[in-house]
Amino acid sequence: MAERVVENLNQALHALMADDPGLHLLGEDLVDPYGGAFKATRGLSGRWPDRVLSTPLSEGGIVGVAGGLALAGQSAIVEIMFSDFVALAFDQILNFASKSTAMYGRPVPMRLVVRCPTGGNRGYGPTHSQSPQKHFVGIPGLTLHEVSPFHDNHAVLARMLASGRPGLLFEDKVLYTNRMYADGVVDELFRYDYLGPDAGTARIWVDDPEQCDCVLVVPGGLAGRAVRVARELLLRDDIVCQVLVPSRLWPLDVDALLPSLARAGRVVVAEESTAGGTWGAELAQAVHGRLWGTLRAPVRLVHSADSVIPTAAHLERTVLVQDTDIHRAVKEVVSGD
Amino acid sequence: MAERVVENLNQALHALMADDPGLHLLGEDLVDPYGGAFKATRGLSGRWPDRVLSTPLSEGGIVGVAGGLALAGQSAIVEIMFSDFVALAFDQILNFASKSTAMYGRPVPMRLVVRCPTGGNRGYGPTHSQSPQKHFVGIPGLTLHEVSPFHDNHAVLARMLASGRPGLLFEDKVLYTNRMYADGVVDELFRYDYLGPDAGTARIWVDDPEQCDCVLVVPGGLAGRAVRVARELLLRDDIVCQVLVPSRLWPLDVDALLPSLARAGRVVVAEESTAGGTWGAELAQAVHGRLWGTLRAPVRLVHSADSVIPTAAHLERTVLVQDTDIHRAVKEVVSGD
Amino acid sequence: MTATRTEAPPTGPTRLTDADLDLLLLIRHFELALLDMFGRGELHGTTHTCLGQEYVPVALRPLLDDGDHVFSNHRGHGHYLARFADPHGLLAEVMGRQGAVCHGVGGSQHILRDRYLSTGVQGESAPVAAGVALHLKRAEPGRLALVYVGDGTWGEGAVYEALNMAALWELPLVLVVENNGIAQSTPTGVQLAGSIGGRARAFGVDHLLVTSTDTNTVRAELAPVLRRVRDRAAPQVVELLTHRVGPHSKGDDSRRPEEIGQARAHDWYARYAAAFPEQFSEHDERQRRYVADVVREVSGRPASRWEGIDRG
Amino acid sequence: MTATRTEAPPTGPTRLTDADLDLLLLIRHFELALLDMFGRGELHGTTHTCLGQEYVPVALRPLLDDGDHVFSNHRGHGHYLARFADPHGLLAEVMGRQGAVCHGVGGSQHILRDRYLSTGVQGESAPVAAGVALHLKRAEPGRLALVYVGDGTWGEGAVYEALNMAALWELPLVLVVENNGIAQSTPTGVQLAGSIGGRARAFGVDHLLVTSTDTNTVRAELAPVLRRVRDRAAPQVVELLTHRVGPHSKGDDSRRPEEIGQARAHDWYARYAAAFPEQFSEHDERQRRYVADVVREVSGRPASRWEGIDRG
Ligand SMILES: Cc1ncc(C[n+]2csc(CCOP(=O)(O)OP(=O)(O)O)c2C)c(N)n1
Ligand SMILES: Cc1ncc(C[n+]2csc(CCOP(=O)(O)OP(=O)(O)O)c2C)c(N)n1
Ligand SMILES: [Mg+2]
Ligand SMILES: [Mg+2]
Repeated sequence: MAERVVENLNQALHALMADDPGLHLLGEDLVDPYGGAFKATRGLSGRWPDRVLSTPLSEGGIVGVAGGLALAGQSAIVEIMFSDFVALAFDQILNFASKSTAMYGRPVPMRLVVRCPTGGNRGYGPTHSQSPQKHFVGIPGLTLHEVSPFHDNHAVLARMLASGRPGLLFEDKVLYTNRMYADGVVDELFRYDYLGPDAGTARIWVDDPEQCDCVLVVPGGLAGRAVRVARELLLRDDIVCQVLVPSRLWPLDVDALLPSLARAGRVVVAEESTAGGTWGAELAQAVHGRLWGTLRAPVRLVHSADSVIPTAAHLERTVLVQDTDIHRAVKEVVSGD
Repeated sequence: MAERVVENLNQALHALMADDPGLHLLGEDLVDPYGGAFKATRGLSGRWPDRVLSTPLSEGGIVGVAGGLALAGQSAIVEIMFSDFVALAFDQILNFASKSTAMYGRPVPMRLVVRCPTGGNRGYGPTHSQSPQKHFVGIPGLTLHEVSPFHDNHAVLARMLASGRPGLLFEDKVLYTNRMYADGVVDELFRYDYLGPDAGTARIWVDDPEQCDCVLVVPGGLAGRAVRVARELLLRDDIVCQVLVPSRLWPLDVDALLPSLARAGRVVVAEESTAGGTWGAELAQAVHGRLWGTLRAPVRLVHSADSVIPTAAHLERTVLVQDTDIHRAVKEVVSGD
Repeated sequence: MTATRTEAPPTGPTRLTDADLDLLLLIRHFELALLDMFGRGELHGTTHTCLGQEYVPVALRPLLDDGDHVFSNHRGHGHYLARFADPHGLLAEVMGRQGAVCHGVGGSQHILRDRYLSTGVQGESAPVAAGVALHLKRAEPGRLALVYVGDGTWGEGAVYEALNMAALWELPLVLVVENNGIAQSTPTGVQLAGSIGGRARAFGVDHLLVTSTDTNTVRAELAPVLRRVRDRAAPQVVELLTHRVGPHSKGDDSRRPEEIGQARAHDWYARYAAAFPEQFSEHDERQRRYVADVVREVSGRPASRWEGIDRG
Repeated sequence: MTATRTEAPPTGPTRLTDADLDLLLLIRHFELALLDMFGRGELHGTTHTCLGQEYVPVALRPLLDDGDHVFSNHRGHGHYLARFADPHGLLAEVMGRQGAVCHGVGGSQHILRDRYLSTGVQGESAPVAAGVALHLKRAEPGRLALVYVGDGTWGEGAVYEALNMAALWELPLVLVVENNGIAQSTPTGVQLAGSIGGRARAFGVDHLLVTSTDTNTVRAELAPVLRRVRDRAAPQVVELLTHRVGPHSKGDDSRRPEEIGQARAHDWYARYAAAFPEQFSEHDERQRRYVADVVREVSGRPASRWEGIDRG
C-alpha cells in the first residue's frame, strides 16, 4: 500500500532539507521528539538542528522571520499549527512577503512557504477547523496550493520554493492519514493521469478520460471524498463523473481544465470552505467567461454552510460539506437539462 | 451644494455618539485637534473625551478592545488609519468578533464596526492604497458595507450597530472630499432612487428606471466614477446604463438587484480591488445561478490589475481601474450580442 | 537569557476546608475521567486537562464575584468548574450531549456562560479583556476582568498590545499566568526570553510571583493583590509557577521521564494525600464517585441540539 | 505610568568633520525641499520628513558597513541618504522620475536597494530583520541587521515577537529607536506605558539611552554597543531621545506652539549654526545649492518607467 499523505509530506521535507542547505523550517513544537502537532516534521530537527526551529507562539512574527530569511536569499517553510491562526500572519503575508516580490519596482524572489493544516471533521471546534484558502485568493505575488493524495509533496514544495513567490500550502488534516495514490490507479474502476504543465492537475476518470456526464473540480483536501462520490454516482446512479484536482489553487490554471469542462458541459466545484467568496466562485467566474454558450448549466458550487463550525460531530456534520451534498449536486446538474 | 462625504460621516458619528451613551470610538490619532488622519472624527473628543480614545499603534489590540466593549454590551467603532492595516486585525475580526456571534451555541450580539479608509489614487503607495474588501467576504457573522455618496452614513452605521453583527465599513479615501447626492437628483440627466429593504441599494437612471441597455453594479467607492461613465456612455455612445450601488457588500442582497439585472440582461460589475477572488466574482456567481437563460452575456467583471499598486501617479493609473476600463467593458457587453 | 524557575522542594500543604478540597478533587477526577474516556475512544476531538494546576482557580474562587469577567483558555475546565461547579454542563459540552453549556457548538475550549468566556486562539483574549475592563472601570467600578494565560502565550504580540493599553488607561485587568514551564512540548526557557515579571513591570504593571501550590497560601497571597486592583483600577500580572502533570492534550507528552517526575513531585494531589490522609481519602473517594455518576448520567443523554438559532 | 523624557537643555555641539556636516545638511535641505515642493503642489502623495532627526543616521553611518542590513520606516529619507548619498535616486523615487531607486513604484516609504529596505507598515520589519539576523549570524558572523523604529511603533505586538526571538536565538539585531516624543499627533506619554528601556531589558535585551543630539557624541556612545553586537551576536536596543522639528507628514502638525518651540530648541541645526558659524554657513549654502540643483535636474527628467517586469 502507498504511504500516508503525512509520510509523503515528511519525506518531502527531509529531501528538501537535504538538497537545500539554505532551507529553514520554523514553527511551534516542530522539533523532536514531538515533531509537530501533526507529526509532519518528525525526524528533521535531529538531522538539522540549526535549521529546524521550534518557535515561540508568534504566528505573525514567525512568518516575518521567514520573510527575512527569504529576503536574505535563503528559503523558509513555516508551519502554522492550525490554519485558523494564519489570520495572525495576514499582515506579513499580504503586506510584506507578497508585496516585496514587486513593490520595489523589480522582481525580488521570496522563497517562502507557509504550511497550513486545514479543515474540520476532527471535532476541534470553531477556531481550529476552518478552511481559510478563500481569504488569500487574489493577493498579487502570492500562490496558493493544496496538498492532495495525487500530488507528490516534494515536487509541489520544490516548485513553490523555486517559483520565488511566497505561497501558502493548505493541508487537510483528515487527509494526513489517508494513502497517496500511485501508478495511475485509484481502484478497480477509476484511473488517473495529469493535465497541464508540471502535471498540475490530476484527472480521475472511468473507462475513457474524454467522456463523462459531469466534471467535479475539487482542491486536494476533497480529492478522496470526490473520488468516493464519483464511485457512488457510477455504481448507484450510472452517472460518469470525472474528477479534476488542481494542485495550485491560485493563480488558477483554467486552461488546463477547459477541455474537460467544455466536453462535459456540466461542472460542479466542491470545497470545504463555508459559503461566500469561495475559491469555487472565482473558478466559476473564469469558466463562465470562457465557456459561455458551451456550458449546459451554470457552474454549480458546493461548500459548507454559512456558519461557524461546531465541535460536536453530529453538529459539525450539519455545517461541513458532506459526500451527500456533492452527490446531490452532481445528480441535479446532470439531470437538470 | 450638499455636504462632503467626510462631513456626512463626521456628522453621523456625532449623532451616534449623542444618541448612544454606550458607544465608543477608538483609533490612532482620533482626538482633537488632529481629529483623525482623514478628519472623520473631528470635534468628537471634545464633546465626549471619555468615549473617544486615541490609541497606541496596535490595530489588532484595538479591535480586540472594541470586541471586549461589544461583549460587555457596549458599542464600538474603530478607525483603522489605512485599511491596509486591517490585516493586523484579521484574527480579531475572523476568530473573535465574528465567531463570538454564534460559536457559543446561541446568538451573542456584537455591536462593533471597523471603519477602513480604503483605496488608491492618492499616491500613498503599495501598503497604503489597497482595497481589502474581498478578503473578508464570506466570514460567517460578519457584514461588509461601503460608504457611498448616495447612502447617509448615519443610517448605515446605525443599522450596522443595531444588527448586532460586527461589520467593516470601507471608505474610499478619494470619495471623502466628494459631495453627497441629495433629493433624488444626480444631474440634469440622471435621477436616483432606492431598491430593497432599508433603501439598501441606490439606483441611478436616466429617463426610465425600468429601461436600460446595461446595468453597472459598483460598491460606493466607485459610485461617482460609475455615474461619470454612465453619463459619457449616454452622451458619446448613446448607451443607456443604469448604475446600482448596494450599501451592503456582504451578505449580498441579490434579490434587490435581480429585477434590474433581468430586465437589462447585461451586467457589468466594477470595483477597485486587484484581480482575483473579488466581490464581483461572488456577485456574478449569484447572478449566473439566478438568471441563467435570461442573461445575454456572462457578467463582466472590471477591476484593477493583478499587481501591487505603485506610488507614482502615472504608474498607479496603469494598475488601478480607470473610467475608460469601465466604459470599454460596458460597450463590449452591450455590443457583444 | 531565559526565564529561571524556582524549583525549591515544595513546602508541606496546609489543611484545606472540605469545600476547597472537594472542588480540587472534582476538577481532578473530571480531568482524569476525560482522559480515560478519550483513551477508550468515547470522546471525539481534543481536550486539554489542567492536572496539577487545579489549585489556581480554586484559590481564586472566593476572591472573584459573579460581576467579574473571567477569560479562560484552552486549558479551562478547572476555571469553569471553580466558577460554576457544573460538571454536568461541561461534560455535556465536551461530549455534545443535551444540557451542554453551549449546545456542543463550542466544545472544550469555546465556552460562554454569563461573564465567563473561553476561546481557542492564544493571546486573543487579552485585548478583549482589556476592553471589558475599560467598560467595568466606568460602569461598574470595583469589578475586574481576569484572563488566564499560559507562559507560552507570552509569545503572542497581542499580550503586549493589551498590557500597554491596560496600563495607559489604568484598567482593572488581571493577567493570571499559569507558568507550567512548558508550552505544548516546548520548555519555557526556549520560548520566553527574560522574564514575565520583567515584561509586566516594563509596562508599568505590577507583578506578583506565586510559587506555592497550596490553595490556602496561594489565596492569601492573591487576596490583597486583587483587592488593590479593585480599589485602584490598575492592571496586575500574577504569575504562578505551576506544573502540568498530564499531557498537553491527550497522549502527547514527549517530556523525558525525569521531567514528568519533576512535575509529579510538585503535584498537590499526592502531597495532600500524604499530609491529610483521612480527610483526603474520604473526599477523594466521594468526588471520584460523583464524577463517575456525572459521566454515567451525561453519557446517557441524547445528542445536544442546536436549532432555530442564528447560525452565523 | 508613562514614559519620562529627559528634557535637560542640550549641551553645546562639538565640531563636526566637513563630511558629517555636509551629510547632515544634505538631509536637511533635501527634506526642506520636499516640503517646499509639496507646498507648491509639485509633489503627489505623501512624505514624512526627518527634520531634527538627521543626526541619527549620520552618527551611525561609519559604524555600519555595506554588509549590514538596514531596515528603515516611513521617516526614512535620512536613513537612505546616510547610506547611499544619492539624493537624485531618492528624489526621483519620490517624484516618479527616471533614475528612481525603485522606478517610482515604492515611493517615499517603500525602498529596496542592496541591503537597505523600507516599508510602510509600522512594526512589520522587526521580525523580518530578526530573520535576516538569523541568517547573518550563521552565514556572515560579525554583521548585523539594524531596524529604525519610532516610539509609537512600540505599540505594535510584532516588536515584542521579534524581540523575544532575537533574544532567545541571540541574534545580531539592533533596534534603533528614534524616540521623538510623538507618534503622528499622539504624545509618547499617552501611547507608551512604562519605558522602552524596561521593555528591552524585560526580554533580556540590552538597552542604551542616548540623549545627545551631537553627531560626534552620539557616534561615540553607539560605537562600542554596535561592536558588542557584532562580537557577541546578541540583540540590542538603542533609544535616542530626539525631536521632530517638522510636521508628521506635510502640514499636519497639530502641536501647540510651545511644543513645537520645545522641539525647535533641541534642533541641532540652529545650535550648530550658532556654535560654528563659519563652517556652518559655508556648508549650509553649499548643500542648499546642491539640493536645489538636484531638484532642478530631477524635475526635468521624464516619468519613471516600470515595464517588462513581473508586476506581482
Ligand atoms: C494563536 C495560537 N497558536 C497556537 C495554538 C496551539 N496551542 C494551543 S495550546 C499551546 C501551548 C500554549 O502554551 P501555554 O500558553 O504555556 O499554555 P499551557 O498549554 O502550558 O497551559 C499551543 C501552541 C493556539 N491555540 N493559538
Ligand atoms: C501598522 C501601522 N499603523 C499605523 C500607521 C500610520 N502611521 C504612520 S507613522 C505613524 C506614527 C508613528 O509614530 P512613531 O513610531 O513614533 O514614528 P515617528 O512618526 O514619530 O517617526 C502612524 C500612526 C502605519 N504606517 N502602520
Ligand atoms: Mg505553559
Ligand atoms: Mg515618534
